[in-house]
Amino acid sequence: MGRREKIFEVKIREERCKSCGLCVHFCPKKVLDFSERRNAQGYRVVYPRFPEKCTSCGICYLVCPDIVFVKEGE
Amino acid sequence: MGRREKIFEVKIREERCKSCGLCVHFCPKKVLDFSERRNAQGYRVVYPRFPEKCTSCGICYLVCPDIVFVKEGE
Amino acid sequence: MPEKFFHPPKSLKDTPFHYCPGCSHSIAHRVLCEVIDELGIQEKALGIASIGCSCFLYFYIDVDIVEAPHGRACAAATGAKRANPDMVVFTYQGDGDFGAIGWGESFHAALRGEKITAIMMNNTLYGMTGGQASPTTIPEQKTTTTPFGKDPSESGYPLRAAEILAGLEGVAFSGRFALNNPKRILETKKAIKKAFLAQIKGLGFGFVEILSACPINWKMDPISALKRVDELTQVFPLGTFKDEVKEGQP
Amino acid sequence: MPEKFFHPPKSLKDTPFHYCPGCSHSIAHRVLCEVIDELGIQEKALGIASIGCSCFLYFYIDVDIVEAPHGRACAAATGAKRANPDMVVFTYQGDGDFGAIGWGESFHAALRGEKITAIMMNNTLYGMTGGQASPTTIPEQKTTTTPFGKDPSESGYPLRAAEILAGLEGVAFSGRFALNNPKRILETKKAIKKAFLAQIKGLGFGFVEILSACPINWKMDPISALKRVDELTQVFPLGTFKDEVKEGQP
Amino acid sequence: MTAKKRILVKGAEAIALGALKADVDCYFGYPITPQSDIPELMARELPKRGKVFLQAESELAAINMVLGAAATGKRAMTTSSSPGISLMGEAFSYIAALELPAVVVNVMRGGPGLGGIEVSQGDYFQAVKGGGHGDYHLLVLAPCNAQEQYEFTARAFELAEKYRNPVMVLSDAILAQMKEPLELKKLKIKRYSVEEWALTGAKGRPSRFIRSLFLDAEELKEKNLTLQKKYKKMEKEARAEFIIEGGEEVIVVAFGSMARLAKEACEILKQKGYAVGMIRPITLFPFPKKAIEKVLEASAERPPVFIVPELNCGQMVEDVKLCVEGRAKVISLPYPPSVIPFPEDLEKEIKKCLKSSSIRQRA
Amino acid sequence: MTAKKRILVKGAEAIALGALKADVDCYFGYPITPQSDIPELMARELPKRGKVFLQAESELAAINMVLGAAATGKRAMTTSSSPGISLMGEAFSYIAALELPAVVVNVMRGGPGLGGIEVSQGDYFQAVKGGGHGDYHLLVLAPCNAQEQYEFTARAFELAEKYRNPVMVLSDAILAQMKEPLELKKLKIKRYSVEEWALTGAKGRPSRFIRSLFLDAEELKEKNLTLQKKYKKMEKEARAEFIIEGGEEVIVVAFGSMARLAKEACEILKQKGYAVGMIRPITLFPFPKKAIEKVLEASAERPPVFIVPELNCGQMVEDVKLCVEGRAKVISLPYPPSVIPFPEDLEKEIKKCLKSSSIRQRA
Amino acid sequence: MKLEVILSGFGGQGILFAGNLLAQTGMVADYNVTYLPVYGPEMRGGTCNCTVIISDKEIASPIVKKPSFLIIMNYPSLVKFLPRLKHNGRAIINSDLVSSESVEDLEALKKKYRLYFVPVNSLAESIEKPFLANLCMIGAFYKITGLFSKEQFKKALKAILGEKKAHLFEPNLKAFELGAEYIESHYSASKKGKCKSRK
Amino acid sequence: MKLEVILSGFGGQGILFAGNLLAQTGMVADYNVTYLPVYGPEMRGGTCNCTVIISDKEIASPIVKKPSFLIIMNYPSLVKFLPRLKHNGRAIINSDLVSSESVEDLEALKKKYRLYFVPVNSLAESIEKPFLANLCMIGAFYKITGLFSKEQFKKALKAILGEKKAHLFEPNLKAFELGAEYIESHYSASKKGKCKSRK
Ligand SMILES: Cc1ncc(C[n+]2csc(CCOP(=O)(O)OP(=O)(O)O)c2C)c(N)n1
Ligand SMILES: Cc1ncc(C[n+]2csc(CCOP(=O)(O)OP(=O)(O)O)c2C)c(N)n1
Ligand code: SF4
Ligand code: SF4
Ligand code: SF4
Ligand code: SF4
Ligand code: SF4
Ligand code: SF4
Ligand SMILES: [Mg+2]
Ligand SMILES: [Mg+2]
Repeated sequence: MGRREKIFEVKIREERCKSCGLCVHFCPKKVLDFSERRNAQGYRVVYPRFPEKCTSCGICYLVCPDIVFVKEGE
Repeated sequence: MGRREKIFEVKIREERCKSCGLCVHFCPKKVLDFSERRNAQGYRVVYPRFPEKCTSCGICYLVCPDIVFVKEGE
Repeated sequence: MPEKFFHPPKSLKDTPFHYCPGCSHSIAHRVLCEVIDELGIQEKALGIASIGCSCFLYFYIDVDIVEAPHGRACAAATGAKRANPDMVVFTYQGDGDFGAIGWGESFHAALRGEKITAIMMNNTLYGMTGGQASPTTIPEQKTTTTPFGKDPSESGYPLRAAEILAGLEGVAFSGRFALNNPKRILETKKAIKKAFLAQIKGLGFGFVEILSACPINWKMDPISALKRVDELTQVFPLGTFKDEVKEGQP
Repeated sequence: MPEKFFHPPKSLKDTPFHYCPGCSHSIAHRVLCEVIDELGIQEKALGIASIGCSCFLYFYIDVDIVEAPHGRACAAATGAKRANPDMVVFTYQGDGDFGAIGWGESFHAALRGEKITAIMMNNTLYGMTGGQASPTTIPEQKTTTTPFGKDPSESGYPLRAAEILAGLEGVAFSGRFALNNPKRILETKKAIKKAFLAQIKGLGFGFVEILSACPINWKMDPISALKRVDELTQVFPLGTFKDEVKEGQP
Repeated sequence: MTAKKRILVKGAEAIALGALKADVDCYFGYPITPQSDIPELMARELPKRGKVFLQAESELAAINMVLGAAATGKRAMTTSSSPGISLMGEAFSYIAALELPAVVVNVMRGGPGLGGIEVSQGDYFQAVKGGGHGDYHLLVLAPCNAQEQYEFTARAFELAEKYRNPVMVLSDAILAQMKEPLELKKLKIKRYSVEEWALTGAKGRPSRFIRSLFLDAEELKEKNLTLQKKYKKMEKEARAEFIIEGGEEVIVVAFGSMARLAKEACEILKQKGYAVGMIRPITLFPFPKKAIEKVLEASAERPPVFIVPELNCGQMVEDVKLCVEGRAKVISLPYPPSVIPFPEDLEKEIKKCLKSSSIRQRA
Repeated sequence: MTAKKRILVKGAEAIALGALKADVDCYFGYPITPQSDIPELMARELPKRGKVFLQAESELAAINMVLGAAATGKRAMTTSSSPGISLMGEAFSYIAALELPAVVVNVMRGGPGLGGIEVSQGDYFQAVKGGGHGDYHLLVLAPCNAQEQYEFTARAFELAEKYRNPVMVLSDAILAQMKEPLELKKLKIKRYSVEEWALTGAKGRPSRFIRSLFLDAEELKEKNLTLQKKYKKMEKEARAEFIIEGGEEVIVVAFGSMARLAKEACEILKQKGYAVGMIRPITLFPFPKKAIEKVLEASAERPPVFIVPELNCGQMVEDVKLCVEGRAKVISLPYPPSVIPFPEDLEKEIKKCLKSSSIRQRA
Repeated sequence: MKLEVILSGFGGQGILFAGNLLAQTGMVADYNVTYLPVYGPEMRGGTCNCTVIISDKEIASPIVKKPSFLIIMNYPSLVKFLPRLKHNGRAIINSDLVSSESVEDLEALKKKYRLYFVPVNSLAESIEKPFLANLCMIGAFYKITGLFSKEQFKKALKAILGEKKAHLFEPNLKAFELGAEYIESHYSASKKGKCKSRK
Repeated sequence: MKLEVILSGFGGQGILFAGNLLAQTGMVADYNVTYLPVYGPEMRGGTCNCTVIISDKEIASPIVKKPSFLIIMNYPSLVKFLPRLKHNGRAIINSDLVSSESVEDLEALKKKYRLYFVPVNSLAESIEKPFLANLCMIGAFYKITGLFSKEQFKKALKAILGEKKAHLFEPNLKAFELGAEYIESHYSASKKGKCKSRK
């Protein structure tokens, strides 16, 4: 699973997600999907369904209105 | 003088004249000039200095801001 | 049609004008009234007087007239026209009234394509209040509030209302004219007529900008003021910028 | 320069946005902050918040910010910038704020060539107050105040702010952009940067109009809203209409 | 209770329906919470009736559109909320000076500045003392429920024509956003002839004009005297609701939303044995002086304490004091926007006032 | 009289010079008679000093430019006359709510509407009760000659900074158009630090913001309470000129131009043996209640008649009545714009009041 | 008779619709009513409540400090409003989100108030209309208070749905009935209080 | 000492300039002064007047009902203001436009007032500066009132002309002197009233 961790290194700040679906829509690799989990605001949050496919292209970060995807430190 | 009267049939409403000189400036025949007479407002009024030259072209009427030149009746 | 020289228009009252010697306002009034007569609209016209040297419009023009607050003539005209589609509603405004404080209302009336006619007398300054700069004041022009001459890099370039409005779909007629020689007076009259026809035919907003001499605040004699109008055309080119009005009477 | 993905800009506070799911405001905020960071102007920037959905600008953007009355952001920005030529002053406004009630102030700031940057988020309606029509509402669009669809012959054609302002000498940068796909987000960012450089280099007014999705008032899901933005480009073509900013850093 | 034909509507909608009932010819307005329901309803209904709905580019434009339409004798109105109303001050002054009939609704929200969108009565001064320049007055009506918002708005058109003066209906966020049953009563709204003055085109009569510019000092003075005479005449429109039986020790004076809270507080006080009455001004300008005078006359020996609760920092209390002229104690009970007191809290405050006022009170 | 260095200036110019003396950073304005001398002087002088003069496209723009400049801690001002001031109501409310210092001059002219350009005091209510929405106040200064116009305008900047509140100098057409000698006194105008709040860029400190929007009802209430506390504190700035020796039977209360006419009328009355005094409010908000209180206290037994002549239809008289609270007779002497009474006429009117008031008067 | 009802829950739970419907029904039943929403400029989620007053006298204040009836759709609402309930007041609580176990001091509360736990989410889901939990609440309210008749409710519902949403009438009614039935079968309220509905 | 002067004439006769100059001179002579123009928005001709008050005490009202001094440049002004002149008041009248014959009841008036007829237009034209008739009036005023010294007048004139119009100083002074001389030679005022000029 080392590979998976390496590939999907981005933190998903679930509490900020609003289920708008833009990241799901734009991810070129279709990595992302909605989970069944709801955050405090009641939104079904996004999760990396196929993390191994992620190329770290950054598009999810680019299109997400709510700055859910972040890398810390670095 | 019959001719003169015929040629310059226009009434000059002196009390409205403001000595702006536009008619004098634009009259193609140089018919008009300022008289020494002043009206109630103190303006030196215009008069037909060479009435015989007038062609009734209407330009004085056209350019006069104060509607000094009029024909009555007609 | 032949011009009726020496016969002042019926819709012009016989009251002497309060304007300064050589001021273009009075010529514009006459020409406007000639158009009102020719179109036979005196009995269904409503004029909106604005705040500026021409605020006494109602003393001269023999149609129903109401005064609007400074800059709001086009809004008032909009209200009146919407409420009375059969009336012919026009505004008569200065460059300051139409283009400075009233630009929002003027522009939006044009943008909405209000069926009204607006006449803007552009003397490149605020005449009534004693010659302050307006948005149409040209570079280097001295006014009481640009005592060192207008610096465009500080105060901007002059507002070209006729060109800007011509770019709007709602506008059916827009152009800039002048009154500083006989030919131009006749052209201005034609333009005003078209701007009214734009309304009468329901085509949209009709706009006529008129370069207007203000000898007193330009501190010039009237003849020099006429010449300055010629110079102004460098900055404010004359012409019809939009004309969707078909020729012929309504 | 390479985009710093996954690293939110320094000048963006970490506060969760109050905007609706899929609203473009928040993307615009981030992009704006990226520019602020890249230009290194966080410490001398002053933002003017306007009245609209983005009125809480100060909760998100980590620079000094003051709120202006509805429509008056460009006037407030003018005052602030004139008083402090070394500060970098920008406004962030909606289409209603900038183009309806504030058009007079917005336009005149541009006409004077104020050295400020204005961002207008065009969602073709009044978002904050619940979806009424604005001057940018397009023909046939249904809003709460155009319940039968906007009839342009009644209510006029949409205001094309970016094109009109591009025509003014005082404007150094003007263009229309969108945020509905990754490429456009990057283009928008570049445009905002130029609009700031226009100010920083003292060239004049910098203006960026952004087509902005309002899923909630468009009554669409966020993805459909992105598609509607594409359709909007028919009425509001994207592009840079004026660019006097030389390439390169300040 | 007899079954009446009632509909459940927001107060804001009741305002719009009232205007429709009065056959309003044109509506010009600009969105602002909490009154946007009014233009929204108008946008749906007016076009159906061949009448004019136009969303203006601003409140400034809207009120001047009203000015233009009113000058032609049409029934024109605009509605807004506090900040939007502030933009209309100049035009109010003009419309009053031009003596045009016009109806304006202010659905007050919390101020100052952008403030908030919840209830407030913070624009009392602006409405009755004048947000614009010069000596002019709006006739100001203060409804306190959906029915009155409906009826007063309709009536406003009649009054506006009667006096050729702008009339303001002063509502607030609670009154406009609350739903209540509304009986769509038939209202007799008189139409005054506008023929004498309206600008409808100079057909079959000389042309006329309407202006407010009088450079001649004497003329301007005359204009002002004419207006003042009219405001004097308006005094007969003064109205108040009067919940007084005689012998009250406390009179609560409150209008609009606050009057409703106060009414309930008074009920509680009465149940507790306090002799408390209430005056609810219905017209704010003209202020119902006589209502207060009546109380004072009836109780010359033992005048009651007047308590004036308001959803602001104390504004109407000045008009109450101007009526009372020191003949009784007047206590201001200000509730700055936007936290509203519950009737129980109000009741307690009133009791507190009584104690601290060291004037008579029952055991 | 010792020879002083004096210049002969219009009051309007004195206002401009006062602002320059206070080192005003920026002037934003729009022409309107009778105050255009102010922007015209500013246009000549400010650029020389490296300061900002900008003619705005409207009064609405001007006052919001002031808002923007003031938010950065700069000394900013605008000036206008009645109709132009009416357009600023919304922004006044915002500036007060944002707690920004700003100076506004209103050179009042005849209203309502376009009215005339001659003298008037018709904007008293607008100035002190609020042309804008919500509970806010301007601090209002009422000069009565060139010297005071100069000094008060300069002082206005200090007060604006002290209270972080807009300050209005209420002048009028006579005061602004009249020429009088002006001594260009050195004035100590304190500069209050703006560091705590001004938006100068977040350098070396966290970023900050200034807002008036408080959707949370509690927050908005707090904001209002803060403001009210400030207005309370301002009361110590209340000032009045006091021409009273004791034992007066008549006290004339007048401000601005009218105060000058009244002063002369009082002189005539005194010469005729009437015991007449005068109070000239110098601050209109806060209103100098204590001045009136002092008179009432000193004459509790035989209170004087208060006569309030104004160049309007009766506005300040309400504030006088609110102070007097029925303890003495208060008579309004309204002079609707724009016909000014000569001092002799005023004197006669005052005498007439005394007779009709059927209160004591000397033989 | 005067009933002050506060309805409270998450945004999206149909609180405002339910309040509206309650007021409408009250009006149809010839009462005086007021309906006051707590509204915001934000078009977004969050908590949400409204006050409905139903009375046979004129209603002065549309706000109440101490309501006599609560309709509680989630836990935060319970925490916020239960302390304000009048002595002997009644509350219907959404037991799907607020289990009776999660309520502190339940026994003490039961002495002061009459509490009705109704699993409105489950009821609504049972007819595959999860968004109609609010209607189950109204049904329960109907059964508990007997303030209006079912006919009156139907009339009100029809009016509120209007033509556009007329197709939702049946499901709404069904949910209403489920709520009513739940009270019928789990509480004896209906037996105590006679139906005092008016024409 | 308090002198209330009204100056009146046609627009273009330099009334406002003269009033200004008078006020300036009064100030230079260390009096309190006020100068109040009647102004209009029209930039055009018509009649014109202003009020100047010169006093050694504080000046309260800048307007006067009954002036103590008149400077009358044309006939309409005479008609308008002479009736308002104080008993024993003085007036200088432009005899070029208002001949003493044209004044009704001259003898009666002469009993009430001191009238000075000065042909200021002719005087000014005599030095080919017809537009300086107003300065002749000031010269006459100086001689009649002795309120200020010639030096003080010069100082004031210099201040008012400023740098831009400094070249007009000499002609102005000349006209002033002509006016003064006319009084000197035609009226004995200067002998009666001593020059009470102040530094
Ligand atoms: C609200 C308001 N602001 C300012 C004025 C003063 N004012 C009167 S006319 C005018 C400008 C007139 O200029 P313009 O419109 O160009 O007309 P012009 O006199 O040059 O013909 C101004 C600023 C006013 N009356 N009202
Ligand atoms: C003077 C005034 N008028 C109206 C409003 C109400 N109002 C608040 S925001 C807004 C419009 C917002 O639309 P827009 O500027 O397009 O921004 P958006 O919300 O769409 O982002 C309006 C009309 C107000 N606050 N002040
Ligand atoms: S980084 Fe690119 S590939 Fe990876 S999840 Fe985001 S959008 Fe998809
Ligand atoms: S784009 Fe952001 S907010 Fe939208 S679904 Fe993806 S993670 Fe959530
Ligand atoms: S009619 Fe023609 S020729 Fe005759 S005076 Fe006039 S302009 Fe001259
Ligand atoms: S154009 Fe008219 S006003 Fe001018 S000088 Fe000639 S006649 Fe007189
Ligand atoms: S000031 Fe200028 S515009 Fe006004 S009347 Fe005189 S010349 Fe005409
Ligand atoms: S209403 Fe529209 S613009 Fe406003 S936050 Fe929601 S989606 Fe964004
Ligand atoms: Mg002009
Ligand atoms: Mg928008």
